[in-house]
Amino acid sequence: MFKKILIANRGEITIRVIRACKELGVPTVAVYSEADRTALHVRAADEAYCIGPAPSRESYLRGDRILEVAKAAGADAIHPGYGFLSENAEFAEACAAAGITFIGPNPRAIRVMGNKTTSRVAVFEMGVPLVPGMRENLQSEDQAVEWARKIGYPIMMKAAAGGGGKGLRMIMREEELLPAYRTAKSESLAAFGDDAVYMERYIENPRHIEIQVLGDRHGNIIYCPERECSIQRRHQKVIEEAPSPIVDEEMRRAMGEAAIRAARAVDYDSAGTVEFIVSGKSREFFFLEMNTRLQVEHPITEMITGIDLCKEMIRSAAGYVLPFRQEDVQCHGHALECRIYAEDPDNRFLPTPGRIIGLRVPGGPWVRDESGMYEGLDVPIHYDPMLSKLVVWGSTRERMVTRMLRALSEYKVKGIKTTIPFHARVLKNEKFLAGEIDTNFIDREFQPQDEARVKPFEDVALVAAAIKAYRQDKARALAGVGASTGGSSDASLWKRSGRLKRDPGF
Amino acid sequence: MFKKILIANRGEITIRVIRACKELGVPTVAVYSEADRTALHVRAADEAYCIGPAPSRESYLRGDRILEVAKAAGADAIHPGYGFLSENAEFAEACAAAGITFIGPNPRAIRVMGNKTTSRVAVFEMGVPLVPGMRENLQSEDQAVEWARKIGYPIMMKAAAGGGGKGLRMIMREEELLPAYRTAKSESLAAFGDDAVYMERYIENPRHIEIQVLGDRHGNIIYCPERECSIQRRHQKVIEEAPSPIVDEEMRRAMGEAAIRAARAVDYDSAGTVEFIVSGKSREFFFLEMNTRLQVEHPITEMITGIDLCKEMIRSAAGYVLPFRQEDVQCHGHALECRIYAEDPDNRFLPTPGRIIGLRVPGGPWVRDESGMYEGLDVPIHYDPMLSKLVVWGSTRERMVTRMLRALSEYKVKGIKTTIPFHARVLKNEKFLAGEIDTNFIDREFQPQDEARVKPFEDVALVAAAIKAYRQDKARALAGVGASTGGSSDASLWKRSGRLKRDPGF
Amino acid sequence: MPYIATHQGRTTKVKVKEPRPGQFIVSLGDREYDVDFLEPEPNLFSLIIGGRSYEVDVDATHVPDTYEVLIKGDVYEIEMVEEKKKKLAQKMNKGASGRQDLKSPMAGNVRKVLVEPGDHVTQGQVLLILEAMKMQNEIKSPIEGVVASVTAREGVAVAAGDPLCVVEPWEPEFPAG
Amino acid sequence: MPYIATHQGRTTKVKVKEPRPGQFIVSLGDREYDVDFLEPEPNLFSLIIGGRSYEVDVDATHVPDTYEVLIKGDVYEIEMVEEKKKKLAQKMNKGASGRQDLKSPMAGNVRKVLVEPGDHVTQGQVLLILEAMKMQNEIKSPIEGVVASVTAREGVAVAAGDPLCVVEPWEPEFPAG
Repeated sequence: MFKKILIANRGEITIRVIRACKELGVPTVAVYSEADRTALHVRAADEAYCIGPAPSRESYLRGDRILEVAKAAGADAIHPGYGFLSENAEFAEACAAAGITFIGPNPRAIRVMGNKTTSRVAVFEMGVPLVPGMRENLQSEDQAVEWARKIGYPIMMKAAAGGGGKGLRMIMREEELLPAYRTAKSESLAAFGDDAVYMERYIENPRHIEIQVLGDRHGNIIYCPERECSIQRRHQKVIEEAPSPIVDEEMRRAMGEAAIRAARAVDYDSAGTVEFIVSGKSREFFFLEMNTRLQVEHPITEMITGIDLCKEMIRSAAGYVLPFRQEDVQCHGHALECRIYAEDPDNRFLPTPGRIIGLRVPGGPWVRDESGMYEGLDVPIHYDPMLSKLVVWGSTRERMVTRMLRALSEYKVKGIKTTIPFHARVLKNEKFLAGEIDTNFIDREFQPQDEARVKPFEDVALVAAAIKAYRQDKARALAGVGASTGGSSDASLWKRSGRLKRDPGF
Repeated sequence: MFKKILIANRGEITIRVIRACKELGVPTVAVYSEADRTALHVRAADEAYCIGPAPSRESYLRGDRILEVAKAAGADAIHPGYGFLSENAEFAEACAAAGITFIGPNPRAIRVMGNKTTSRVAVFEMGVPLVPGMRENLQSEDQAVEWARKIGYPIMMKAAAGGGGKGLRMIMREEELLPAYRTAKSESLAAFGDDAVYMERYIENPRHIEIQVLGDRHGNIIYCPERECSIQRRHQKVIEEAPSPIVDEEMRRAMGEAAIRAARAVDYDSAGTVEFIVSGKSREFFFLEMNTRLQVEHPITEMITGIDLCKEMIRSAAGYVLPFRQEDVQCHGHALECRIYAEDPDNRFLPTPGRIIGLRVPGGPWVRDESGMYEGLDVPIHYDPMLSKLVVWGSTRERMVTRMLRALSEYKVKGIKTTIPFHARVLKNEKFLAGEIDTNFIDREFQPQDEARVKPFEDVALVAAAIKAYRQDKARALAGVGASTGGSSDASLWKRSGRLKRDPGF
Repeated sequence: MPYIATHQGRTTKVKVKEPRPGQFIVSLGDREYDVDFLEPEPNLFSLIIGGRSYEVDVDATHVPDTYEVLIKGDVYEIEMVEEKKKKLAQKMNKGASGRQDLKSPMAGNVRKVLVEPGDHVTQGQVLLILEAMKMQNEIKSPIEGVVASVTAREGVAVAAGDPLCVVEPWEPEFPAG
Repeated sequence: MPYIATHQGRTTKVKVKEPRPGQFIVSLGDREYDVDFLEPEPNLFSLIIGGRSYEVDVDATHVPDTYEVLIKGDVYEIEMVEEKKKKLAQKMNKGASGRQDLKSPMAGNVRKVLVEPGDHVTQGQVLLILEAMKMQNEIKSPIEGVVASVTAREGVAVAAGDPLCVVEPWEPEFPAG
């Protein structure tokens, strides 16, 4: 095992990695920008070094500085987390050159999968399905007919110059093809001064479903049951669950084996994720991309398999052989993750940096909080607004959902607005409960609902605000003699009045 | 399902039950003594009623008042938690008489198992092994030889008048029997003026291992993999784990089937636990007693089986059939529970009631906090000193232990001393790691170690205290202009000095 | 002393009495509530109203007389002003007319300042752009008028509640008869 | 100003300097530490000493000049007194001799009071019994002497640090030559 691991990241993922290292008995080194001296990861690690000013490009993206810190501190491995340098092949190579293990896949895997074209070529050769479509523009009507048959219906006709829905034509069957071709061309000419168009399969009710893979340095690689991440806002994942409501054993095996083929295409030797777009209608799946890192939503896979992905990723980088085989990987129950963002769901999801003045975290059975928050933290304006991930497990999907609702109701973040109440509303949505979701779910179901919403406890809120105001005014009147200092004084007030209490109903 | 459930308890178990009810969508009613108006369960429940002064006998043991509250609030079921009224057959009957469901077994089961003699008779008839021994006194040397053969060696000869080790004689083989008999008699005569003695099997390295059972109102009953609770202080369980390091598949089945027979003896129809004493030497097990309630340590069984015992207990009381069969019950990985008490491990485990002025709870993968604590809570002096239970799961026993150590290191309770650091020392003990434990483990291994202990970060502690004192004095000198108000001011101080920071090593 | 509460645009007349320490009687319009009150930690209320128990977080905001109330995951922003004070305020400023002191809705960096003192601006016109967490947010003028002053400076960070700029209402030469 | 630190009976001479805000130099006897200091929330310190990072909880206790320091699960009770003050104190009271003000080590109920003013007590003699959480705890006299006063009353609750009783040292008529 490594002597010391540096985590080149910030926020909750850094805490996650530090915890794994603690459990493995490996000392940790944190790095932080000047804006993050107060961050939790600085305190959680055994060592901490400042690597520069707030902007990422001057700190968390400064591979050179991070390597220098690693050498100075005597770290023999670097975990990049996600984002920042996690999918930077040059950095992975620089680590190798410096004799420091990069905890991630081989640089070639990062490079090939990091490029849309090369990754598609690589996996296509291994027989992984891509969204059927043309790679060039249509030349003639005959060619249109011919290609349409190859691609299969429904088909989306797109303007090469593209954009803004202009020149887009949906084609359900062959009769519609040529008329659509002509309108698309003229529209596109009118809109972009260019009549070039091409065709691609249209994916109905597109769902985002991905497969976690885990490889070691000895050629072993396994896949885990899928994660569904169709609940997105602005193409940003918001809620993820595992397994997917629409995937059965057979489809799971098919997707898993496709993912393994994709991974084998680049001799994948770490934790990674193969993302697919799936038609909610036909349940066909097509390769989107492969993420060559540990992903934000990895915990839900951990909860249903019992595999500690973060720990296994570190162990395999250290040269250990995977401690289990494909047939050992089980799928037990259901897991759900809600990403808690510093955004105001009642105000166009505006970011809400600021100081967390109060924090109470949910607990109890099968509830897992992955957080970078603490009471007193000033959420900096410079970085991603994700504060924490709330993860639950349940023996059934229904129990998973009711448990998450319970946990969300216990999660109190004070001082800044968060997306906690928004998650609760999504989880109560009929269609979500029925598993009828796709990547447009939130835009379709929510923006309107949010505005209109009636909040259930208005009177209680008014009562509370009234008492607060009354006590403050009274305190001022009393020239601030303690009446508003909360806790103790009220407790004692109450004690005095304890025996006078109204009898509750008997 | 029930319309509304009243929880006739306080502390963490009440929170546990309220969470289960929330997830089941059932409203909850809390009751509280005048000392508990500030308690967490009062806020966690949908309704709360005061049932009397602080002493339990005037509040939590007042079944009559609790029933009145239940009726007034329209609750159709009462969950007793553990302790208080949970094993009170009269209360269970009173509930039935009032048309309110008692969430627990039938009153007869409570009554029979609540009595040492009747419970032993009942389970013995069902062929559940008891500690072999005489139920009367020895009359003659021939009888001694005869009985000794029945009981089997090693044997403990005990004075009937008993107590304080006097007249106790251990007998390893038959040659030692008669001499021991004579000495025991004369010693006992000398000590108690009565030479009556009797014999019982001596249990070597006694271990406390128990089986969780779960029954419904339709005659179905299943058992779960065992829990080992040998780590005790003053006969009070401190650390529990599941499964036990010394129990294999065969022994598990044998104990499980014995537990089922014991339960069947009283038509058991709820969640309950059959406790056994097990010889660490011979691995024979003998019935101790059956607890007819949900037990403190139930979460570790939940973690390895995925069964929500608390929820299933409520569902079966509501008449639902168990949703799984014996063959569906799995044993996946290892779980550990540390009971956090308000006791000072460095000062003879003196109780430490008082105000919790700071609280930070561990999180991350497979860590579960079952707590009645919150920041600001005044821990009352009137009740049990258990504050919370920290529970972890791991795929192996070693990972379970390292995870618990990690979680303990994150658990910060300020204002009162707790047993958190003590747990960490137990978990680092060689013998514990080897699974070589018995009910005398703590007395044997720990009291001495505790005194002698050197704390590893004394210099850091001194530095911190020095800076604290320095800043306080400075603040006083400055006539208290904010310098000691912590958080904000220091953060800004730091920001100003940010760019001056010492470069960390490059 | 009576209060006027404002939530989501609706106002309610509020009265508060404290007959015994920890026991309150609060009336909202014609609805009256008996409240068993406790503040176990600062700004965290435990309220028991007719047996119903509520955990309520109540925090003062940077806007005077305005409170942020958190109940079961929902946030209520409530203004609670003494009646007389409110009446006064209403006289001086009828809704979104009169002098507009624009304050920052959040902490962030001033990305762009699009107006300067003296500029004539229409209602809804973008005055400046704030940036936080890689998101840009437009600050618009609530009224037609003239920019009186601009406090915000490009590239400079602001905290929630910091003043950004002031817009004076537009008075045409000849008041519309 | 120099301090005298006392931990588990051992004393250390301590000096503190703050050359720059948030940057401390602390010397313990002849050991010197450069400390990067931050207090992200009151009484929670984040210390970085030569690259090593420590999360430290430091709270003042009810005993003056005494702090409870929590590091990685262990609690350190440290007395930190200004040197001159300490010297003074030492003159006045040599260890467990002289007048003994016995204070309650914890919150609880006074179960039994076994002595009254004027009683002669031997060292280690039980003076009273405190009860908390169903456990009884004996309070013993640290010296031989005479009970000067008893503040504790049977059945009455006490908080940690409350005075219980006072024992004056025993002076025999004829001082042992």
